[in-house]
Amino acid sequence: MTNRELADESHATDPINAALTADEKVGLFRDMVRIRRFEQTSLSMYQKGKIGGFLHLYIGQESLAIGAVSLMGEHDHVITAYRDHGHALAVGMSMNECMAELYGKATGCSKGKGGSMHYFAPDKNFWGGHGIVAGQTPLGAGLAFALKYRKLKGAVLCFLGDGAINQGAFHEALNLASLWDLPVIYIIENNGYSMGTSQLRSSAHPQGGLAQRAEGYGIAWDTFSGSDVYTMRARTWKAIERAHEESRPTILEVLTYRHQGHSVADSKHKDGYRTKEEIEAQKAQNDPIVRFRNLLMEEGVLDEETAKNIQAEAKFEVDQAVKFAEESPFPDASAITEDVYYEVDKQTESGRTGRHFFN
Amino acid sequence: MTNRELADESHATDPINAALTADEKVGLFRDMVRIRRFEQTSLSMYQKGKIGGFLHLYIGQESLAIGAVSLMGEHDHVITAYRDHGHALAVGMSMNECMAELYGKATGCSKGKGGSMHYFAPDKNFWGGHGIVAGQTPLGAGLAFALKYRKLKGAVLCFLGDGAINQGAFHEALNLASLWDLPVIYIIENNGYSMGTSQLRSSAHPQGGLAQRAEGYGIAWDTFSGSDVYTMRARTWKAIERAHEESRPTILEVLTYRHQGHSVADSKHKDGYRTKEEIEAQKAQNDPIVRFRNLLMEEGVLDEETAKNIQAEAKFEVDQAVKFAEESPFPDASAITEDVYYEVDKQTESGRTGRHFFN
Amino acid sequence: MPTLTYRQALNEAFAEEIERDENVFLMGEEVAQYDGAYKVTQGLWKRYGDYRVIDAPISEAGFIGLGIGASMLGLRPVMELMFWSFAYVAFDQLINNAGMIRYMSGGLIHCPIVIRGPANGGTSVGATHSHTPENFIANTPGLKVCCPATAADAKGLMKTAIRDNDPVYVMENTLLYGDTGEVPEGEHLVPLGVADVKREGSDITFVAHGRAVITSLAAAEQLEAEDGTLAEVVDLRSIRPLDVDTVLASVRKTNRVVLVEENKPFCGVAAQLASIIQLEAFDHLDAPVQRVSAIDAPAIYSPPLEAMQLPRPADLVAAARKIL
Amino acid sequence: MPTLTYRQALNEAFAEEIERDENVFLMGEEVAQYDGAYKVTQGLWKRYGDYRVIDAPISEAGFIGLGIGASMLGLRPVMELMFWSFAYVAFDQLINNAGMIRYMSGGLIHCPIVIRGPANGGTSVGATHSHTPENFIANTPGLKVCCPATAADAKGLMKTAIRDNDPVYVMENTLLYGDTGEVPEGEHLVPLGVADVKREGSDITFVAHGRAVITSLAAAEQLEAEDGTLAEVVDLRSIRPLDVDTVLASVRKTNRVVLVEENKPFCGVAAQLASIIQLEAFDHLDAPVQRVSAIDAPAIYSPPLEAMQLPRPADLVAAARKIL
Ligand SMILES: Cc1ncc(C[n+]2csc(CCOP(=O)(O)OP(=O)(O)O)c2C)c(N)n1
Ligand SMILES: Cc1ncc(C[n+]2csc(CCOP(=O)(O)OP(=O)(O)O)c2C)c(N)n1
Ligand SMILES: [Mg+2]
Ligand SMILES: [Mg+2]
Repeated sequence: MTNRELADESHATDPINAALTADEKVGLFRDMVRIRRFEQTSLSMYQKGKIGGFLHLYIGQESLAIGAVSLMGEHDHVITAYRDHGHALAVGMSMNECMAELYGKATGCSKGKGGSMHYFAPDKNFWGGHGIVAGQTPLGAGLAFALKYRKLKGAVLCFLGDGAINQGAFHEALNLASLWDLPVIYIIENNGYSMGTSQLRSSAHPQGGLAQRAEGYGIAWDTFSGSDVYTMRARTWKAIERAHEESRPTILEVLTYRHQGHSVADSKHKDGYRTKEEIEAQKAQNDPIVRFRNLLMEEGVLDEETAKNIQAEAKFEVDQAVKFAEESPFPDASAITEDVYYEVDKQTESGRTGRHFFN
Repeated sequence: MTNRELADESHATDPINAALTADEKVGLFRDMVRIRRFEQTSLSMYQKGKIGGFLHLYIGQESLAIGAVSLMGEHDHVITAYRDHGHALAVGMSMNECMAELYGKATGCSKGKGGSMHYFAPDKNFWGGHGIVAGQTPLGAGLAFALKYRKLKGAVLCFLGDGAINQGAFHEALNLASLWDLPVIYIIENNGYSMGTSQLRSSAHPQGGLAQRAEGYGIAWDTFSGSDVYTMRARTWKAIERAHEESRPTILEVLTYRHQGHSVADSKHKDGYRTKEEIEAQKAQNDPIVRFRNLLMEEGVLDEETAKNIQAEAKFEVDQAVKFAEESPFPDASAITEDVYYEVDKQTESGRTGRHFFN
Repeated sequence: MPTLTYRQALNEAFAEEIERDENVFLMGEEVAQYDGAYKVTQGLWKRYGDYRVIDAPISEAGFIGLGIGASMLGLRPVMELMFWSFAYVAFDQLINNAGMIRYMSGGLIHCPIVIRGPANGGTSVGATHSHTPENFIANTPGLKVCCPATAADAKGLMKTAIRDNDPVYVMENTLLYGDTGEVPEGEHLVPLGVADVKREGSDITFVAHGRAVITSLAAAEQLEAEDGTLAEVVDLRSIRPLDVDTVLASVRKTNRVVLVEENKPFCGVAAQLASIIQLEAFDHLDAPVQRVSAIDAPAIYSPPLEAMQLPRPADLVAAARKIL
Repeated sequence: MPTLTYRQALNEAFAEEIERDENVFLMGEEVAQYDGAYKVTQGLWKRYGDYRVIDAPISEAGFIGLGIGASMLGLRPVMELMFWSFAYVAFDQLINNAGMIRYMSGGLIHCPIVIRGPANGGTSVGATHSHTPENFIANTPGLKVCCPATAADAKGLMKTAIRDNDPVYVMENTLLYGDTGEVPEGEHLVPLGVADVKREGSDITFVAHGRAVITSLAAAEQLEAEDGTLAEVVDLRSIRPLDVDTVLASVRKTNRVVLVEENKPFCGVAAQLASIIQLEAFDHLDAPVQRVSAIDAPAIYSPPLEAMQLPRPADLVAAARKIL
């Protein structure tokens, strides 16, 4: 686990949260529950052999995607790594297309071509879903560059893991973001581990933590525990304002925890590289859903019954998604060579000229 | 040019310099003069068409290589980029082999296979000479790793340019060096420009300068002007002691200036990306040879005549080197496929098994 | 037709496309204030300013990735690698991001980016600076790659590449930048996937791309002068997409072929061509397909030896005579 | 002979070489405390400790470069890439440093390093995780590359690679890790550059490497069962150095050849083999050299489709029947 425990101050009354209607607050809760449910069902479908490859679950980290994405406006964009189901649902992708993608069906968000790690929804300003650690970080800077080039007031939320900060591409992107005043926000989801390696064994960093590396590039930074949605929203909003008003980048290190293994195949995540006690303690203290549920009940905007219904609705929604995925067809064999080249797919003059495929 | 002018304090009386005998001091002067001469002659031979490819001259930066290398002991190693003639001569490579290499002759230090950017002398703990910007920085960490693995008390001096700090490989090497306590010293030779790009346009950095990025990795750092050999030695020695005694890395940013263009073909270096005034001012105030010459004269360890002789000897030595290079043969055509595979060169069982070359 | 250098032809292509489409911008190390390490972008920064012509720090993975990200939002970046050899520090971005994102998104995204720069040996810059990775790129479905040999093709292919909606990697040659050639006036576009018969002949075919085309033309002259042999020279121009028909048509006519490239032999483009030709024109071959590639070692520095390491007209003539 | 999994065979190779030579150490992401992402290094950290088995952060360019630097001083690093696909973030180190330093130093330096890990598709991990760059490596003089298909070859080639004084890149396969096979007891070394005839036959030759060898053996069984055709299966094992003689001997015997690989077709290893075979056994070919490669697109995720994308026995049988 990380070497720092950050006591969190409540941000419930910060303007950005005070402005939330009761419905909106319940909506945030619902969205987290939907992610949790989706992930739990994905897990069991994986165990039933319905899903191939990797499955990196977001359980325990829901407040980060939901909190950050809930702040996005028309010209704000988001991009992340392979642990992308939470972000996908947060931007409004349907459980159907997401579950069908896991099944490798033609009705999946990527037509079954990308799988769990590669969800995309450009129409919702969501740019994936990237499998190569930190490979998305220069892309995030590029999206921000495009906003600036187009003279649009927007921000790019580029998520990455705590283990991703040691990739060269991230370092290069940081220098460019600062040098060129790009409105990009790097959100390090620090769940304490990169696979089986604790953050302590992977990253040398200053006292202030991973985000403090920002100072090496003259970039603003902040570090906080993200299990409270209000906190996530309030602290991320500051960075978005900086991006919108000053076109300056920010690095946020957000402490969180993944309840499951790194991917589904991770025998050592219980009493291997981390103790059962640690896992239990984290679940008990930092479960973002439990915490927000309790907060909303204290606030009186959520009651047992509504909470139950939300759970039931989420369960129903994901069961429908499974049904949809089950009943959807696999892509035709011909699909293998589609979506390789834009010009070929569109059968333009360019796409019809010369040999593009070599079997 | 850089955004910082560092007033330099004299380090003449620091133990590491006080310990120098008069002869040793004159020796340091001689070594700088030899580099300057070698470079000046290389330039004219290049202009005569004797030399191909790139030629990155070290004129103006002599005190950095000489100061640092003069501190090296049995288990200390050095590696640098393509601007490597100064380091090569500093470790004791002969002008003959270096000049012959520029000529592409079989008698060159790399048999004419590497050229100006690729000098090597493993027997003198010099590991090159590397053409890809920052590509040598993980290698430097690796040499340090090997020292530690072998339980030897040594340090690796890994030189790089101010423009090289924005390469991902350097960032990755820094994290590894700190995480694993490697005795490597990264010496940023900040001559203010990466080709035609001023350091201000290439690197976002903290107030303290480029070396301060070290804090992001919990690495010690120092920044100083390197035109005075005493300063270069004193400040570098601190880092070597840290490496030897604590097996900890250091980043040094050393301000310097290249009198010539980036490479020989650099039309814009005068009144293009830098002004004639700037160049003249730098030559007047910060020429390491002039400065040390004056210092040694004040100290009374050097007189006009000795200085003249040293110049004359250096000129004679390099003229001999040119003669040697001129008279040396080019490699045979058969040399093209030699030194590709160790096992083939040595005609071992492995080298005689299967086809290794495919023309 | 006006005569331009290969360098000027590229420069015109950039200027015309910058003016035609506001989404087009140039980025790379020293491309702006320095006018380009090889002066290919000369004057463009002065003319179009910081907004359209941008100097980048030495961070290829960073700025190439940035360009790919910008292209996803519809910009049309034209990114310079000072040398294609430096692609290796940005290789993941070049292959996995530009090359795979369209596919992995099921076609939701495309990357209209051009990545360009010189890829050649022959200038004594040593092994690390002399890579010619057109074969690596062409191995990667999702990417396109072309290697112009003349000023006209350089301009025409570059303009086409910039307008293409897929990633197109253009490999130029520092040894050709100064070569002059006639370039059609006005709008001049050369399609990808169309080879060009640079010399007609009936006895044997040279297939080449990039500077090897120039070498092939010289060899063809020598063969005609010395042996009266009429060699045809097919310039592939574009490697992927590939104009297989033009290659096969020439082979069916001459029944003899020598494949020429400056890359190393193992899995070079000529290997792929040999496998296609022997498969699709098996009965038209009077002799095995011959190959002339760089001598199979890292690029040597020593200028006279490097000249031997790369295919010379004499090497092509010798290879041709073997099967004539 | 004891029967081991491919995974255990590799594990034994590491243990034996670590004990044999104090300069040998293992490094990579999760290779130590986690026992390896695919458990190939299981138990080695427990047995040999932090000094010989080292976990690295996710910094391939950094730690691969570090290993190369260490090898210059005489250590013998055995570096794991969790997937060879991640080589692309370390590509410059892999090609320019490990591959060129010996040459550029005129032979003063050599890099006795092994870089290893799985390189394969077929496990639904998507396009970015399914690369098979043996052709890129083999294109690079200065580097060696091998692709074991069986447990015995995995152990024998790995031990040889570790003892070799040049950089040897070993490409394994996650789909083979669990396969079992007999492995000779005691010191077992398989030389680089020696192909292995995994099945004798007189009618047609399959040439393959890695998992495609297993596919070829299945196809050969089917051909014999259904058509009574006797197919020979040549396992290249090592790509560079390459055992051209064994390939040609088989072709001269059967006069028909199908080249099989799981890589994409353009400039795959089979392209190079086709060019060599048609050149050196032209008159022995009764039909064009056939190729079966992965369907030419990025690796698709959808499990049933990915199974179609990679060569299946039926595809090989069909290719063979075309020329029988
Ligand atoms: C360049 C690269 N190296 C290694 C991997 C394999 N890998 C995938 S995820 C992962 C751990 C990343 O951990 P972190 O960044 O903390 O993100 P988390 O999984 O905790 O969300 C590794 C090593 C990869 N995908 N890409
Ligand atoms: C990866 C890479 N990108 C670009 C280049 C081309 N290049 C060679 S030197 C240089 C400038 C480097 O400047 P700096 O690091 O300050 O060193 P200096 O030349 O000033 O000594 C550039 C851009 C290269 N060799 N490698
Ligand atoms: Mg993590
Ligand atoms: Mg500099």
